[in-house]
Amino acid sequence: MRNGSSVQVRLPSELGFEKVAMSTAASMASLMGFTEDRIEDLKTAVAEACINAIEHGNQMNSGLTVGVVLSTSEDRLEVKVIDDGAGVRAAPHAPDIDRKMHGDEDPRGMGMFLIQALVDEAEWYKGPPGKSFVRLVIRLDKENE
Amino acid sequence: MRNGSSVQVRLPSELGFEKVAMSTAASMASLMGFTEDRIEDLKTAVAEACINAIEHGNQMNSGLTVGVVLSTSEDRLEVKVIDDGAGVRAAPHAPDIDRKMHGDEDPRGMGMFLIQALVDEAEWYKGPPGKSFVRLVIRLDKENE
Amino acid sequence: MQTATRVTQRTATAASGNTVSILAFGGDISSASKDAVLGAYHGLNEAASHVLLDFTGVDYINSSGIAIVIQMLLEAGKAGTQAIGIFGLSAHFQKVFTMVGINKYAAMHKDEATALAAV
Amino acid sequence: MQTATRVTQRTATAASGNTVSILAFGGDISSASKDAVLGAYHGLNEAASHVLLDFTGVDYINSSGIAIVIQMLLEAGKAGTQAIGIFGLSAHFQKVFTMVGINKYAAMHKDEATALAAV
Ligand SMILES: Nc1ncnc2c1ncn2[C@@H]1O[C@H](COP(=O)(O)OP(=O)(O)O)[C@@H](O)[C@H]1O
Ligand SMILES: Nc1ncnc2c1ncn2[C@@H]1O[C@H](COP(=O)(O)OP(=O)(O)O)[C@@H](O)[C@H]1O
Repeated sequence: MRNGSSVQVRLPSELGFEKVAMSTAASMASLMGFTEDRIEDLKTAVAEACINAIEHGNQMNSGLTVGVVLSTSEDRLEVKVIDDGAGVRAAPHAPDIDRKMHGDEDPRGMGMFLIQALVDEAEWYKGPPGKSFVRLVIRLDKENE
Repeated sequence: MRNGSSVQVRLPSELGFEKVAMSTAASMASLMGFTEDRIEDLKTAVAEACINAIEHGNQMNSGLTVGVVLSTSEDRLEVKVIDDGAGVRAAPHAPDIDRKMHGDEDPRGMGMFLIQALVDEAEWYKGPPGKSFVRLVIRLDKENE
Repeated sequence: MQTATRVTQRTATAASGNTVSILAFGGDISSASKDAVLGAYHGLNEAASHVLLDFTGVDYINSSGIAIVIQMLLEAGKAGTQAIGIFGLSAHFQKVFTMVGINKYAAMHKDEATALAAV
Repeated sequence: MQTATRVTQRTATAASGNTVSILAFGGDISSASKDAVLGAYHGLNEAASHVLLDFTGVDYINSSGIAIVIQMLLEAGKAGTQAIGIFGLSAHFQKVFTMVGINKYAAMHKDEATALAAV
């Protein structure tokens, strides 16, 4: 595989299509030699990023698409999930299960936390419209940690 | 799923990336409710179409990409595989195994035949550069034939 | 493009002799699953004091689906009388459920046999 | 991005008492597999009169890979002394191999036991 090869995907802003991005990402990661465990982590992170792009970024507007750019290099797979919204600046916060169980915290609000917990790098970028994205990285050398 | 939802993929002109297109197409077909058998047929057809686009259409030129556009409607999944070559006009011909076994026919040359044999519709379009493509269709109502 | 959630209900007898209500999920557990999942839970006999959630047949779960499971646990906690257990999650989703803390409020088991032995 | 082809060679005894050379493939069978596949075939003892190709461990086959299998069958046909059988293909690839006519020149079996019973 050439260093820097990249695959681009455009998805409709419709819930369910995150599963297409999961399959595409899993297939790239499998070709790169990632283990099944890491591929499962990546799939969940990519799904959550796409769901956020569809729901929050593009607000389910069927005229907008979600971009997914998967770039390989020798030791890492980078995935950018791009939407047309204003982006997020707030850092993900860990869910507080006790507060959720007492109704003091929305039962939702776990997506960004899971993304950050499951991949090696996760960064959210606020951009001009059509340029907000989250950038995820999984590294081959982190396989055995 | 909305009628007419479509997913677009761009692949590098590098052999092996046809597997990413296979996964993406399989995932779309699975969401649409196609059986495992039909999904296997589609995967092989999409792989052969991408290999031809990479090898013959784009001649492995790393500056060119292969486009894959997957469009859903109620009863069918259409896949276009687009390259930057001049396209093919010749119809696929069935391999003659006897001639192949006697060295009278190239052992290769089975891709277009398999594509046509495995999907419900296959058509090759010669276009201006960047606009040649093969268009494949699998139909849900053909499941039980 | 979201896939339907399937829920079937059955009962089983635990090693302890207790009767256990099992809600077996299938398909997707996502934001579209709220009515299916909570509806099935509300349909359980109120006397059911032991409930097991069977995820064996689930193809896909996302964080909105996990939020619905948390909401069910919250309701069970309010009722105060129900012990809820979980089984049939892949190793990956056992990890994810643990990351968000669900294991504090629902015992997680590998499979049905282990779950029934523990009730 | 192409995945390596793995080939291992072993021998087994058929129901008939004949010794059979088995070439077991793994990974991908694609245009990049020519040396691995034909090299392994050329490495077989020339006295091997029964050869089985085991595709059980193969993840991916495309038409260029199938062309390499045809080339092997062509060489075996020229030698004139070898019977080649195939097993371990998925139902889909059994269909594909039949579509291109390979079944005319190599018997196709479901698994190793069936193949060894037929030699
Ligand atoms: N791509 C995005 N564009 C705009 N806002 C976002 C995006 N992703 C997340 N957010 C914001 O961050 C919040 C937390 O997201 P998340 O942790 O995934 O939980 P949830 O989506 O369940 O609310 C969202 O409710 C939303 O306000
Ligand atoms: N996308 C394409 N662009 C240009 N030529 C093509 C394309 N696809 C197929 N061809 C031509 O048709 C021929 C037959 O293709 P195919 O049946 O797939 O067999 P193979 O690729 O093994 O030669 C190719 O050798 C090539 O000349």
